Amino acid sequence: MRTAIVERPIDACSLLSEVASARNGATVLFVGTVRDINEGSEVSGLDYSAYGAMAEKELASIVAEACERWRTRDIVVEHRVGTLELGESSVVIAVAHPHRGEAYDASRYIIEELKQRLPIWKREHYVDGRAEWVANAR
Amino acid sequence: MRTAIVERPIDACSLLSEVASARNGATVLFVGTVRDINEGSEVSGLDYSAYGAMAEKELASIVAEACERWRTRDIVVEHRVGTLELGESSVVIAVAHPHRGEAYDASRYIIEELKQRLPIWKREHYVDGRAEWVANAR
Amino acid sequence: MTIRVLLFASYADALGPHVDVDVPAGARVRDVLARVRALATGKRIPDKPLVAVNQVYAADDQPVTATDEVAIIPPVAGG
Amino acid sequence: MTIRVLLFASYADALGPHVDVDVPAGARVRDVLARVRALATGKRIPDKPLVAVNQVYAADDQPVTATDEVAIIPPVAGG
Repeated sequence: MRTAIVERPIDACSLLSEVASARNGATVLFVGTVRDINEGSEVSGLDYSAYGAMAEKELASIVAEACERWRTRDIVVEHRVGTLELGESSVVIAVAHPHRGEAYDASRYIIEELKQRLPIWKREHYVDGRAEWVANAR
Repeated sequence: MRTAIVERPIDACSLLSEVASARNGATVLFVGTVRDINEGSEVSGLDYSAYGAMAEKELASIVAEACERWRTRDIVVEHRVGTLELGESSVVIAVAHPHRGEAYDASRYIIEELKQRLPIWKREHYVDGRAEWVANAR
Repeated sequence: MTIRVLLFASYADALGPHVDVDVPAGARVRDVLARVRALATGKRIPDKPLVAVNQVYAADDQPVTATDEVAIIPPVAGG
Repeated sequence: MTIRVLLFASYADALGPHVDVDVPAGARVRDVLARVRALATGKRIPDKPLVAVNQVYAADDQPVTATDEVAIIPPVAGG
């Protein structure tokens, strides 16, 4: 497993190669992307900020939980912080596993936990000039 | 949407780009890979053969069902046939959607249906020299 | 009428890639299957296999005509 | 003892990136929170926010010491 909070674009394909192995019959890659519309407002871009040291620890904990529960080491996750444009990736989760059910479940577990637990905040900038701190649904 | 039965390696990254869009907040990519072990036997490689014309139609139907049910057009699926080596990809499913729950569900629907419905057959070659037609669990 | 029946995978190993069988006009999928299973190597085909007519899965009471493409589908293994 | 409390996002907009508060020896997370909320701009912090001590989420009765890194965590938005 490997996890990182990064301040540069995430290369999803490189994460995909990183978990690939003939041991694993299934790889599930999740890519979270900056959308042009959020709850009806036209988004022009956004900034992610983090409590960096804690975000690194918490992300590593979440992925360690998934590795233990689904008995694999082939999980790599990167979450980006800083200023992102529309269509750029904020998070990429790569999970490889001998069996597909486990790969999907581990991937889903990680994105749901990460959205509840990572100390990362998002300020959305709108086309109309407003900007707002936006929180995930609980 | 786009679907294809192909006789060449599948480029998962290119499918990922093909569904990308700032409309979509989530992309789920599934990659099915030739494993080194199947039910305890050491696999050295395999051949997929297909009832080509029907496989094309059935794959298109499955993906059209998913597009309608989850209201997206951003799904691309390729299934490879011919001789594959260990670690090569037999199927890649790329689904992009405004919301992640739908992206995961559509991806899972497609792989499960495809495993039950596509007229494609697999002959596994084992390290000990045997070869066998292998069917998916029903 | 003569119906050409396409075969694949283990079924093709046993019977070849296709067989031709004669059935009366008005025959249904199950009648075609009965003729295939009556061939010397036909016992390799199970009693109720999946069948496709014109590249679409078909029920065993579906009527067939001489121009239909009939195929017997072994247990599938895609994915 | 003086505890430095880290703040982020909307809380940092209101109070700055950190504030220092004085609490008696043996104070717990909830005592630190009460002092922060007693500051002029402290009402921006909700009654029971998430708190981390040394970069791990902490219950409001967890004791704190002068060397602990305490942070108030606004509603998160990763993913």
